[in-house]
Amino acid sequence: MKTTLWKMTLLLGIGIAPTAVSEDLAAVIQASFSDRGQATLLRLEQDPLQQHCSQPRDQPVDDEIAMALRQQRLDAVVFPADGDFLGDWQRGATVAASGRGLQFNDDPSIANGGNCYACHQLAPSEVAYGTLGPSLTQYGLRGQSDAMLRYTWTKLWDTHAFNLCSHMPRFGAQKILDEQQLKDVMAFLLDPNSSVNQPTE
Amino acid sequence: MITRWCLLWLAFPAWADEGVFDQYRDLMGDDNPAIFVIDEGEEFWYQSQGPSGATLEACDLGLGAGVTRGAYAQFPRYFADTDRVMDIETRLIHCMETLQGRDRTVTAAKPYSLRGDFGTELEALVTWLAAESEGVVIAPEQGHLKERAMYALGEEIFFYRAGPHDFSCATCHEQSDKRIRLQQLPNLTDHHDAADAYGSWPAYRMSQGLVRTMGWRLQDCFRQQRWPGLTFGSEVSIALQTYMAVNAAGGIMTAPGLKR
Amino acid sequence: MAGRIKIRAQKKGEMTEVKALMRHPMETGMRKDQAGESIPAHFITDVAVLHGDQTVMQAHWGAAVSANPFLGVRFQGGQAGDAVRVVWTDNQGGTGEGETTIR
Amino acid sequence: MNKTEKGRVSRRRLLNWVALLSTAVALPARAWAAVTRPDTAFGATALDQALMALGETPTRHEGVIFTTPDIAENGAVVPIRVEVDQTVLPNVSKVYVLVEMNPNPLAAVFDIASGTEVYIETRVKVAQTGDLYAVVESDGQLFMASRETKVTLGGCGG
Repeated sequence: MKTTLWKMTLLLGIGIAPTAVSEDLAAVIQASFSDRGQATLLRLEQDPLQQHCSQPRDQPVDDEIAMALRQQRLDAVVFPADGDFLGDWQRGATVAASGRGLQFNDDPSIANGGNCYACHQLAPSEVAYGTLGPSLTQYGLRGQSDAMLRYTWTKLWDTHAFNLCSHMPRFGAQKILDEQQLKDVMAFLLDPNSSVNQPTE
Repeated sequence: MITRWCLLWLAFPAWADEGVFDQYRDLMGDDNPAIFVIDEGEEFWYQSQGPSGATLEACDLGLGAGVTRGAYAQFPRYFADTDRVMDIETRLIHCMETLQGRDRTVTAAKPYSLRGDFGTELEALVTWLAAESEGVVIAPEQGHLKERAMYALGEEIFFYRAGPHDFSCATCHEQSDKRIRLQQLPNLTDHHDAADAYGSWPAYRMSQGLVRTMGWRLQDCFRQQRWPGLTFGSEVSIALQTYMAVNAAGGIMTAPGLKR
Repeated sequence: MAGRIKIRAQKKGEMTEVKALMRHPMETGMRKDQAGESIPAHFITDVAVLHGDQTVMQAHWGAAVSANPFLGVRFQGGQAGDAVRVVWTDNQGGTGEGETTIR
Repeated sequence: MNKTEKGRVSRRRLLNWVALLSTAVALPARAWAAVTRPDTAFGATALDQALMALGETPTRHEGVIFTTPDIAENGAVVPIRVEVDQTVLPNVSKVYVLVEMNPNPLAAVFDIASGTEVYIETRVKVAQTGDLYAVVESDGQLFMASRETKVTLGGCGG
């Protein structure tokens, strides 16, 4: 019981993250990189989630810490201010196709892309899709119930709320995509007219 | 001067053409412009340069002064004269400094071609030295304590997630038979994929018309991971090359490869 | 020094097949370098393939031919040991040449 | 998935690329270069403009055998092959290669000497997905074949 208590107090003050990473690793990493435009060394300092998810796959995972982290991610999700989840699916298609944004050679004034096609199949007409993530073709068949809207929005905002240590970026939580872009991607996935939901010819 | 005239047969690693580009690769055939870069690298090796006017023929790449056949396949490795584990790129810069008297801040300032360049001295030297290991078994030295420590550091970095997208190398390179868009991704934790991938660098990149080295490959990967700039010849670069080379050990060097 | 060309010339039945790889950047003039300066157009404009002193094929190229250009041609006849030569000139007055014998 | 690699063979001794740098030789190329280069066609910025500059609009002909990849791993290097079935399309003296979506569609012109097979292999840049054209001239008439090549956005970034 004592250790669980210790872990709970530790996690309540989530700021004090378990130092999963050895000091000299952080030092070596800092010494091996240099600021380049918008990509500064600050980006190499890990938050608790990144630290927790940096273990090589086979290392045992402490369930309590994992549960707490997941809950903390879920609680931090910010839903659309006006309660409207769906934007314009054509703009969403552009966000899904663009891999630009936040690289040191990218222009910070230009909107970031979501690069969804890098890892997912979406519109059946697009042959250049990745397979790191599951196919999302015909995602619209899932319908637009409130639960489905909230689930999909959370997956985009911070997928770790459901799938801790997933490889998918936290598009909302890490401010990669803004609220309107997220709404447009939601439409790209859920709008029946979207190319994602057209039959494969 | 031995003019390298024998054609290099390119073994296309299985993961490089998972069907969708077979037709493209068949039509391409085996004519790889890296052949020119091999010759240019050989010429730089025998060219006297720097204040001392020496060539690189006395450079010790781990198998004795001037021995190039099979040297690349045993990198990264520990060198007593520098008391450091070095990759082939930092070792070449070391030889330019110690043998030719050339200033390291100049030789290491621009190791890789920028857009509009048509190949650098370092890229050519590394390409020739890789060709000198073509067909040789990948066998990075792991006998020294520092070499083993470099592998452990490489593994830790491989899984280190950071930056706005929480990307680590493992994000893309720890699963088999996956791809980003149509670009196959080798699972670098798997011996077969690691051997195919590691053994095929340096490689001629069609999209740029240049042969690119593994050092450049890591720099450009980190750019796309949204990390800051990886410093040339840094611990992280050498550690990751060590991690890949050890995972690839036993495989065969096929470089220079032919890639997108 | 003239640009390098690597050539293979091989009998294929009663024909000879020539494959040539040329060392050239083939810049279109539409690209910008890292510093944002435009990279001047620099591409092969004319190529000739010769069997002995007889011209087998001549070509005019634009900048859309890929960097380090590849050219494959076939012609009737040609015996093992015959000389096959490829020459090119580019829009900056540069030249390239290479020679081999039919195998 | 891992089908056997294609021919993992160590260095091939069979094919012999020889680069003999012959001494300065009177370059025949310079002599005919300036005369016959179709500069207007090369300068054209649209496909029909380029075709008009070459003569009339070519008619499709199945004698033109045009091999291109359906999908290119990269638009900077797209291998193509132009051949002709001489039995149905004899006396071909010129081959033109055009890439519809390029800023300047005309990529290359090949003059075929008599006795030379109509067999051209080269690699061209393709700006974006679109049609590639092989046009041949036979007895003053233009014939053509075209094929679409998909150029995909590669790599991780975009």
